[in-house]
Amino acid sequence: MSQKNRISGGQIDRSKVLTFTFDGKTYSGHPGDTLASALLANGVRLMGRSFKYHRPRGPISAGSEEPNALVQLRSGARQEPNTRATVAELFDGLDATSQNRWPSLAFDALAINDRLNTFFTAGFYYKTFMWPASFWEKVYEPIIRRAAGLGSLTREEDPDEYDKGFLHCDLLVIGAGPAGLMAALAAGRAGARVILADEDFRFGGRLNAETLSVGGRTGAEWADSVIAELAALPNVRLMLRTTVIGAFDHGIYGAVERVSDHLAVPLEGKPRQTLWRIYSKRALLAGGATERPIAFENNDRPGIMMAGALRTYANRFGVTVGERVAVFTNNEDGLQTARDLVEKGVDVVAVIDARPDGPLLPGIRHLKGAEVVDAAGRLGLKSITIRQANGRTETVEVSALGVSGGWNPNVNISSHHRSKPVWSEALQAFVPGEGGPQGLSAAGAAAGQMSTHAALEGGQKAAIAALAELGISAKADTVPEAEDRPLSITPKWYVNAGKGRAWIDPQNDVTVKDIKLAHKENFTSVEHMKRYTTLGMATDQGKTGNVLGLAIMAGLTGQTIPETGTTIYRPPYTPVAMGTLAGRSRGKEFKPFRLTPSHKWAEEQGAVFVEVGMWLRTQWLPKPGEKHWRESVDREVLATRKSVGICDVTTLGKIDIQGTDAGAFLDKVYCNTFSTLAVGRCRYGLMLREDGMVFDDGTTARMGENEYVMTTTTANAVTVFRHLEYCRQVLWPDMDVQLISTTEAWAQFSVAGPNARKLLEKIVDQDISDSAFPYMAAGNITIGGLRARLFRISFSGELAYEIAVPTRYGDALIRRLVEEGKAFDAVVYGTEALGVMRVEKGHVAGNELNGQSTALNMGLGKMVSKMKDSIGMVLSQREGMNQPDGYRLVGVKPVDPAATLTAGSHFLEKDAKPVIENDGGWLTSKVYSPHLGCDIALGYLKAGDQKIGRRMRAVNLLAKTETEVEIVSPHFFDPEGERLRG
Amino acid sequence: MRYSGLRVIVEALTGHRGWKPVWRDPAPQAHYDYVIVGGGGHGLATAYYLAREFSQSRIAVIEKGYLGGGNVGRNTTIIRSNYLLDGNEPFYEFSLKLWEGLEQDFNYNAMVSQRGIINLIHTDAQRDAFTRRGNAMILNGADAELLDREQVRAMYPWLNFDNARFPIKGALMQRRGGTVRHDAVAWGYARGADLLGVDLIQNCEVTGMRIENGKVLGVETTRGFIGAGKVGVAVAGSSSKVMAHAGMRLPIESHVLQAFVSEGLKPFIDGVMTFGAGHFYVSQSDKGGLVFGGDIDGYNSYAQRGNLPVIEDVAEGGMALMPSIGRARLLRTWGGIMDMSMDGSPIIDKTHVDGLYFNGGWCYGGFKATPASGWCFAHLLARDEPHVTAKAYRFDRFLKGLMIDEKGQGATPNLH
Amino acid sequence: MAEPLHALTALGQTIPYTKEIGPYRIIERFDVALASLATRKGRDGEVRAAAAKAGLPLPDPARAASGNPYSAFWVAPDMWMVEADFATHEDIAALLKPLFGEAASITEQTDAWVRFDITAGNLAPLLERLSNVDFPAVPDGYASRTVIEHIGCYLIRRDIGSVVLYGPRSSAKSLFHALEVTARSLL
Amino acid sequence: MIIHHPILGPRDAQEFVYLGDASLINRPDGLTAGVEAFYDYLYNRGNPAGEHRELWYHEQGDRSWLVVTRNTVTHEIIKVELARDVAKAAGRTK
Repeated sequence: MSQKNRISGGQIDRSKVLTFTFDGKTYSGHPGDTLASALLANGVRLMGRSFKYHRPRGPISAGSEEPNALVQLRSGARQEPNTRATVAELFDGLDATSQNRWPSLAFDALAINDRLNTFFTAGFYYKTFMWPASFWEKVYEPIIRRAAGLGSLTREEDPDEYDKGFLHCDLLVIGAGPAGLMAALAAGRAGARVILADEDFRFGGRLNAETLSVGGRTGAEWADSVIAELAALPNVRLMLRTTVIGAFDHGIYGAVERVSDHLAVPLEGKPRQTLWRIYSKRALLAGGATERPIAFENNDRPGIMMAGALRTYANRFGVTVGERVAVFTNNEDGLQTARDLVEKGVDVVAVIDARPDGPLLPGIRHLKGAEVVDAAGRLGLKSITIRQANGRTETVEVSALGVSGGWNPNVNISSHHRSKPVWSEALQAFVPGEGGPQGLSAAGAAAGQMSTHAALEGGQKAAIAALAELGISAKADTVPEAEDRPLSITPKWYVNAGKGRAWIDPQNDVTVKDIKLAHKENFTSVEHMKRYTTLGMATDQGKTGNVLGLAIMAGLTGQTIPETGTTIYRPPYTPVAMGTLAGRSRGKEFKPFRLTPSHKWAEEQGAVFVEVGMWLRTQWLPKPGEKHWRESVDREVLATRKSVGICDVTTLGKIDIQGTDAGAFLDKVYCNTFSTLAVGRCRYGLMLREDGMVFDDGTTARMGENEYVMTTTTANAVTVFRHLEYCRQVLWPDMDVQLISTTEAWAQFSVAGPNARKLLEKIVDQDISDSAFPYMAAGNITIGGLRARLFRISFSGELAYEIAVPTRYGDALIRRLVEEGKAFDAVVYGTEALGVMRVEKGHVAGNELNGQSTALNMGLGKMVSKMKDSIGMVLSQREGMNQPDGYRLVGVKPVDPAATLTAGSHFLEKDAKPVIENDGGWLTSKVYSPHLGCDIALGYLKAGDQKIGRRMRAVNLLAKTETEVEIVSPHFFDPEGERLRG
Repeated sequence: MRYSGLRVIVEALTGHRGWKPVWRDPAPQAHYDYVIVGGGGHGLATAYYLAREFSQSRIAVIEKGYLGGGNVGRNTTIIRSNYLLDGNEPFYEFSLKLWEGLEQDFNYNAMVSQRGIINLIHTDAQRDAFTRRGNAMILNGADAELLDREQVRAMYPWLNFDNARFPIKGALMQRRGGTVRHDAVAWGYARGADLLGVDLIQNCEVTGMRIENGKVLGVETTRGFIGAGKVGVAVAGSSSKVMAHAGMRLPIESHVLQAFVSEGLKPFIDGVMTFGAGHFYVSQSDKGGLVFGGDIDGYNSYAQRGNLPVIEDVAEGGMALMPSIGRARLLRTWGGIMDMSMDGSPIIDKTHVDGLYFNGGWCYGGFKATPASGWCFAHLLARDEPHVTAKAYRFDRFLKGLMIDEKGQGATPNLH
Repeated sequence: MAEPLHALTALGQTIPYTKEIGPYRIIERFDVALASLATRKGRDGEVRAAAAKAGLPLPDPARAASGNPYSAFWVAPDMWMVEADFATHEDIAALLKPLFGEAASITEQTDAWVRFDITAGNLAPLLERLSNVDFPAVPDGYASRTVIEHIGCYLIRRDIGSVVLYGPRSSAKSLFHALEVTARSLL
Repeated sequence: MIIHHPILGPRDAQEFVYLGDASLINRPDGLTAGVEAFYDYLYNRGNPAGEHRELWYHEQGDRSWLVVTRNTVTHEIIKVELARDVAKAAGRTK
């Protein structure tokens, strides 16, 4: 199809033709086009449907503020809903479809909503759909949900990569229009580190859309020359296609660089987009301004757009939106559109100027004090009805209308810290107010400097001032000459005519009537108006409509516009892809892996791994022929108890604690005593939080007079270390204690079972007989001369040791243990078998150390020494934590050995009803004990210590199952502990 | 005026001339029996139930800004009663039951939508904990189901089942959980209270409290002194500020919680989902926006805005769980100020000042608690004794060691 | 006495791994011994004297300094990480302790870390995507803890084209993966 | 946010872990103070809207605990000190 609306000029490369499709139809355009400009060039004005009434819509802008022309870009896994056609850079093979319509864009069944609009006023849904109650979920809501929404999301994984990064600068310049360019130039020439970011794919801002001259050249040419100079400066970073999305605390800005969106598919290895965290010492908002409409009946017809957009399409893209064009304005800027279009040979049939007086445009029908009262042409503008100053109305055939109600400075980012913008009577617009983000200033149109000259001058001034605060002196160069005409605006918000609807927020279909209804119902504060009518809640966040809406509300309440105020500006400035915010942290890379020293060996054995925090640990090691995990785990347990088993326990936290006060320090952080521990010995330690609840536990060894090695649970390794630093720096700053984590420095294996010593004797160089290395001994040893550590501690209840070597030797050590262990039928066991043995032994672990339990709950109350001050000692004595009928750790066995238990089941007395009043507590951990040949569990039972031997029910209401159980001591296995001393 | 489908039709056909203001804007009177400080969800609900359920009158709600301008209008709209501990679960279940009849009760469609909430399970320990919790819920008369991996897959096949860092192993589901149109809750209670004669006084900030001989006489405000028989404070987010006027230090810190909404999308997620291996929860509004959130920023703040790290953290959780949302766009972020209490649970109690009552410390639970919070606070104000479901929410539980610590984090508000 | 145990690198190899991606060269270092050295309370003078005698520099905060036989970088107030040649100083902690006696706390750290030496003409484009350190602006010899893809590391700038990264040994593969994909995205 | 570390200069607050009110420095002595004193110490907070002295831990940095004086309304940081120095000045020893 020919580009029938393509006219002369523009910054497009006519030497290349790009073909693309929209709703399956093929069109052509040129490099430099957006999807919108290319469609308009092809005579396509209808590009979307509105949210509520499904009204036919075309673009009203040529920028990121676009509320109407939203399309689904690309297809398959890359389908991208709600993409603004006005900023989507055209590429060859681009494939776009319209959205929120069925069956087609031209004929949309749900346009019935438009016919029924009188029922669908603001907030109507709050007043109905209430009867019968059950119908909301079943009937009303599903219909509403199906009708709502805009584009649709694919269910396929996004195939593109996203990246993140950090940048640092003295001055971040947001926006590369005249103000931004002058600012960057001044700062760049002064040698400051500058970042110049612009959301467009071409630097220059409005200069690309205007015919005006700067320094004797066209604006675009001047912009190119400045960019060329900046590009040559090593201290300046130019960031094209980069939107600054928000101002965060202390000069940190978020920016999204669209690295590959202008390509069909990202280049190999390249991200689609990059999220930059920019650390700036100073920042300058030079983001320009956004033109706003004047509301009149049916002002949403495709072909009606901002006057400035009409001009952008003509000047930058060489496109006229229609053959016969009119302009409706209340300010000087609208006239420029008429001039430029005439210059381009477009038939401008009328300029409807709301201002009663002032000079007339030569050679154009320029109607003063006139207004547009209606527009016709459902799928595309056909005609407008004009009411002249004398009241006479006439209908004029046009295919495009440019509307200018004035310009709103883009104050958003300057208000991201919730400072209020201030009203300018001269501009009839809000400009940045006081109390914005520290270090941020504004220049150019964003600051209300509306003429090109003012913007150029303002940008330079602002940069010089910002750098001066940093002690960098930038000098003022002569500002290139440029137009400096006043805006000359007469307020005009909406045309008060007949009964029809005049749109303020086109996407959400908020009309003047809705504002009036909100007022009638007393939703008059701006926030109430916004939330009740949904004004400004669309994907454009009210960039074009908000000020219009609150001005109209001000008119109704009799308040001034500044009294009425604005709603809050929130990040992001324009919507950001979720993938970009997530970067590379997705899939398996969501969080880093931590691998144990035996991981490589275990992988070779076909081990099953389990996530324990960031760690991957061996859960069990299936032997050939084992079909069910239980077979493997039972074997591992039995073999360990029968002879010897080996388990990688490296993940337990290890903290090296040294200093002359190390012992005294441990007495403070543990509720039991360590200063009395003999060198070469270890002891089980219980650590409380200051609120008296159990924080962590582990075995700590005294390796020397002033040297301890603490072990923590895997889960709390980091938080315990943090806590110890807190105690040593904040609570007892004079203690001579030094800390460092050695968790990763040592590969540590548990060797447990009757033959544990025999196995180790084949490996270690020293005598580790019971007399030389008794229960709870700890010390440095060697393995073939290699430094190593040995601890005689047991989690399994067996004669057991933990042996550690520098991590690089861990792989060799497990292989050595397995090799030498063959003589004893040694097994390597995983976390499941570990869990079975610790439950058999009645040791608490994660499920019992739940942060809600006291030492008393765990049956360890006696460990809390009252003879010394330790963290948590005092508050552990509160009455609520010492009730005789409080929870106590118990063991649980099914009365019928064949019956199964479920962790999380609750205790009920024999005939008690399943109601909370009868809740006795719950099963914390459950395992199958191959020794007792049945399920066993630990549990917290109210007054459990007084209920040993009692029969109760373990009830799992989720599965509607229950098991009769016997409450027993938590020490199922070798309660006297003979084995571990063996 | 009573709302109904018929009324909407009649008004539509007669040019919407008949609609009346949803609430009056009365000038404050010199004295009320009850002055409720805080025109948010909890304050408005309190006034509504005081008048409707406890037949009290001469009630005023005073609000420093506009009605519903606090957290009731800035949250992720989730309702549920899937709590673990005895102190909490009966209360939140009471609240859920009130939600279920709320719209018919106050004649306003707040779009209470029980589309179900699932908490995903990623480890065996998590399954054990959720089994304990699910049983506690049922024992308290709530509904709960434990789903296995395949049941979750059947609901949301496009979740990350195949390439997850932390595999989905199942979920705890509460079918009666869901979402509510948050603003409508404030407006519904406001309208209901107004119709019952409650004075709703906006732009009226409390600047002091008049207390003599240990009894509260009223509140000093930016619109003058307002006398009161009883003063009920329900200003979560600003609790410490207001109660300081009564010389109180609270077991509460103010923290910013951000929430997020995407651009409108055709139906994608039917129910509510929380990710158990990252800081992320999500649902989809009737307008089509994905509404999601994560953890608080973590530092004391009254700024009602957050920072980038949490936004990224939440997005990472979202992408890890739902790899297909990469091209959905985040439209808006906002920040609400939460009362983070020392055990993660709220306080509804008398104070040491006669006639001064406090409701706060809601942490993440404030929105879903709105009806029960209002009801229980009204009960306490009218009867001077706690409602049966709120009797654990006392100030002195910290002194006595009776904390209600769902997360087991201890006295670290930013971890609850 | 049993025969000695063989060693594995953090990436699970018997010999250290080197990867070249365009201009970027990532070298896993396996030949450096590490120990932490922390001064005991009030023993700062003794420690500095002993360090000087031992040829062990004690750089200022956020700095690394090389010496012979020992190099060091600052990690915390009154604490440094000491580097030495692994071949001659495998048992580095045992070698250092007699030099400092009770004046310092010394702990072996060699295998707590994986070390990658990364080189290229200019590393700024790579590092600005990985770390919030202002790499082009910090001086040579700058040493700092930094977070790379959720992994806490130590970064030492040799010069604009050369950096040393220490990361937790257990996450060596994840860290290497991050370096690899980022480097590839810059080709 | 950016925290100006007394030793390391400006650092992203992301590297830190937040604890809370710096009054946590003033821990009573467990052998002399009772439950009441510890209760008030651990649970009650000033929680001001304005200047707030608070404890931050440089976990992804040099492991220093800092006392940061920050405005909770504007997030402006007025002062940053090493917690150890503050604690010593407050008379804390061993």
